[in-house]
Amino acid sequence: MKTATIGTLAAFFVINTLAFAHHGGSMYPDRETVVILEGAIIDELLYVNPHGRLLFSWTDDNGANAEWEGELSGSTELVRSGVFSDLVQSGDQVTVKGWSHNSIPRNLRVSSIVLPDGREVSLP
Amino acid sequence: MKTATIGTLAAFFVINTLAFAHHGGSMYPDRETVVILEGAIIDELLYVNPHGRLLFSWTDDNGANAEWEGELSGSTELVRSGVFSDLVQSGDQVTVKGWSHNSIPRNLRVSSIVLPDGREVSLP
Amino acid sequence: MKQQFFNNLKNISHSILLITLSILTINGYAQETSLSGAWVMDDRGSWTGLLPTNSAQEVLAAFDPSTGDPSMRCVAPALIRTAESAPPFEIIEQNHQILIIYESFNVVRRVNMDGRKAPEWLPLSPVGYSVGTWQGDELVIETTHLTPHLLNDDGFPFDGGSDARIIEKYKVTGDRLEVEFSVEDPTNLQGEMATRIFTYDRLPDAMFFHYHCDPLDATGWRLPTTENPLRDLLQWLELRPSIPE
Amino acid sequence: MKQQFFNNLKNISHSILLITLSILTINGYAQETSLSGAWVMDDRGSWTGLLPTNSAQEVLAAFDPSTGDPSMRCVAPALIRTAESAPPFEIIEQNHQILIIYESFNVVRRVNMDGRKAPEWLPLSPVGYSVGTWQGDELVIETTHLTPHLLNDDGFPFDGGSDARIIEKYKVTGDRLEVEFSVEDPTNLQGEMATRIFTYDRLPDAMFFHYHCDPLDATGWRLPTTENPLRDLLQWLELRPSIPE
Repeated sequence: MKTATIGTLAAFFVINTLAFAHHGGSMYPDRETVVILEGAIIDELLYVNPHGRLLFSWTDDNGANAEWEGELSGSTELVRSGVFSDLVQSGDQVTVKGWSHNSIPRNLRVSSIVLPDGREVSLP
Repeated sequence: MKTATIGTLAAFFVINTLAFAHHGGSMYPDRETVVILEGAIIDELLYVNPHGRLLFSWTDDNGANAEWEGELSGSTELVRSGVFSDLVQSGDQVTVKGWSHNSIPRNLRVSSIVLPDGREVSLP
Repeated sequence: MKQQFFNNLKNISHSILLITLSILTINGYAQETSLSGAWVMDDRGSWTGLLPTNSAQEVLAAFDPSTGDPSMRCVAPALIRTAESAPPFEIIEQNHQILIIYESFNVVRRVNMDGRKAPEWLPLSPVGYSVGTWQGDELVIETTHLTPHLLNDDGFPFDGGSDARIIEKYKVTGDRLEVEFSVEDPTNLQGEMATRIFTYDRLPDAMFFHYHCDPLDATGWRLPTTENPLRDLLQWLELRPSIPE
Repeated sequence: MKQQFFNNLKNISHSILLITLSILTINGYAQETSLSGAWVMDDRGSWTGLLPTNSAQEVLAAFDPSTGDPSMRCVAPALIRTAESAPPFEIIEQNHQILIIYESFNVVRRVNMDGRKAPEWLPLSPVGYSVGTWQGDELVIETTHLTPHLLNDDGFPFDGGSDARIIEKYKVTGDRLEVEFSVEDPTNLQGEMATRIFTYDRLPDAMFFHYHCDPLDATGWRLPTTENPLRDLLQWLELRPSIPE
């Protein structure tokens, strides 16, 4: 159930290159490799500037659970994209997709979230 | 030489009531009683917003030396009043005038400084 | 050919515009009744009706400016405390909006003049959502969608949200601007509203500065100085985002 | 009598103004060539000539965004990194100045169009002092009096002060705005200048938001995570103003 998948979706990322609201993404240089975390459990969505932040936990196939952190665009950019602070609630089980930080482990630049109802929301 | 004088200069303060750049002065409620510290030695002028800050030491008549802190208007208001960051240098001997903080000891809202050359500069 | 036509039209209309502007500024008439331009505090006035409810009284009693006043760490205070500040502000009138740009904390307000209402999803903010209407030569601004904030330096709380709103009335007489703020907040105010009137002077040839404020060197933003500084330090650090291992 | 005269004059001139505006907006002509309005990033382009000197190379190697990037603690970044941000900005043309208002970090820039030079005493700031001139239909802005700041997220340093300046060229074609930034900084740039071109799209009916940023909850502003967190904590606290006893 809980599978970390690495995919290459180059065409998709061309479209999303401009989504980085604040810093140009130099801390998340590899945008061709997407990390997919199924069965992530939401802890908190910090809906703030200059960057939002998604805190969640994820258990790997060996049963090891750890806290993860996802970086999002700032709240003004989220608002403009129709993503509001009620996007997720604590305890929600979701799939988080994103790109790895170049030095901090378990830190992603989140590109989309698959909500409990199956809808996938692209994040700016 | 080093005398702390308490003066009442009500007329002067009417003119200067609007000088509080940021907060209305509720932490320095008694503006009729001015504290005058002669022979203060400048440590540092922090020329910043929302409030500047003057750090200096002062020795009382009993020879006891202590660090004092003066609150100023923010740097944008100081600029507008023609008071620049080179107003004083570390080591300058000056007279500091101001109003006492309502709870923090050795903390003044600075109203003016008498510079080493004898000029008195009113602070906004 | 079409391009030529529009170029001609542009030149002609530019001439008309120049004539129009010349007429409007004869004897300074346009400026004398206009909100447009730079203004600086003349008189801060004082509050009328700022009577706290019991719950507001509790908030006031517990208020500590070094931790409870966001402006101490360079976060813009909300409407009235910004309007109260000493640095000048500028008003720019456009057809669809009136901009009010305060030097203090670089606060930019956009007052909607085209009747556009706040969208349902609009998040609350320290400047809220403002709609302006002219009542004679008086500009009336209603602001809603405000975040909870402070009405004065003593920490008088404003509730924000849907039940609380602030009405402003702007009136120019010559080089004097009077602004009346009326606050409606059933949670914190005993009476129906609290009001305060500021007057400003016109500031010709004003020069505005960027309001640089860095929380690292902002004065006043400190740990509360109590008897247990270590506990306070830890408490303060808890307010900051945690550091992932 | 005199008042009546001016009222009439006002009415007449208002009518002329309305006609003028109607003519100007025929076929959207005025809008097509005007900088005025809201703009949003289309293409960020990339740097040309951003070659560090030896001293700049050392600064780059030591750069840590969690402590070295002021925007992480809600302090507005300077010109180019603000222009690079995703939120839109608004340009308002007046006779004496052109305002550029970025939603990002509420940055307000005033470009002097009346030839007024920076006074000698003007302190440096992250937006500096800007003077604009029209060269044909291109607006050229020269900015000096800038504080030292970062040119990109990797920490490329800009020296500020008297020897460093930034030139911008704004050109509108239909609903597209091209802005070329040229940076002169002998301390940090190997060559004569570095350039970057951004393009923006016109954003009709733009809605702007207040950029609320509180260093207490800003993400990314953290202690550097090294092997000695206690030392880092103390080092970090040293950056803050001291607490008087």
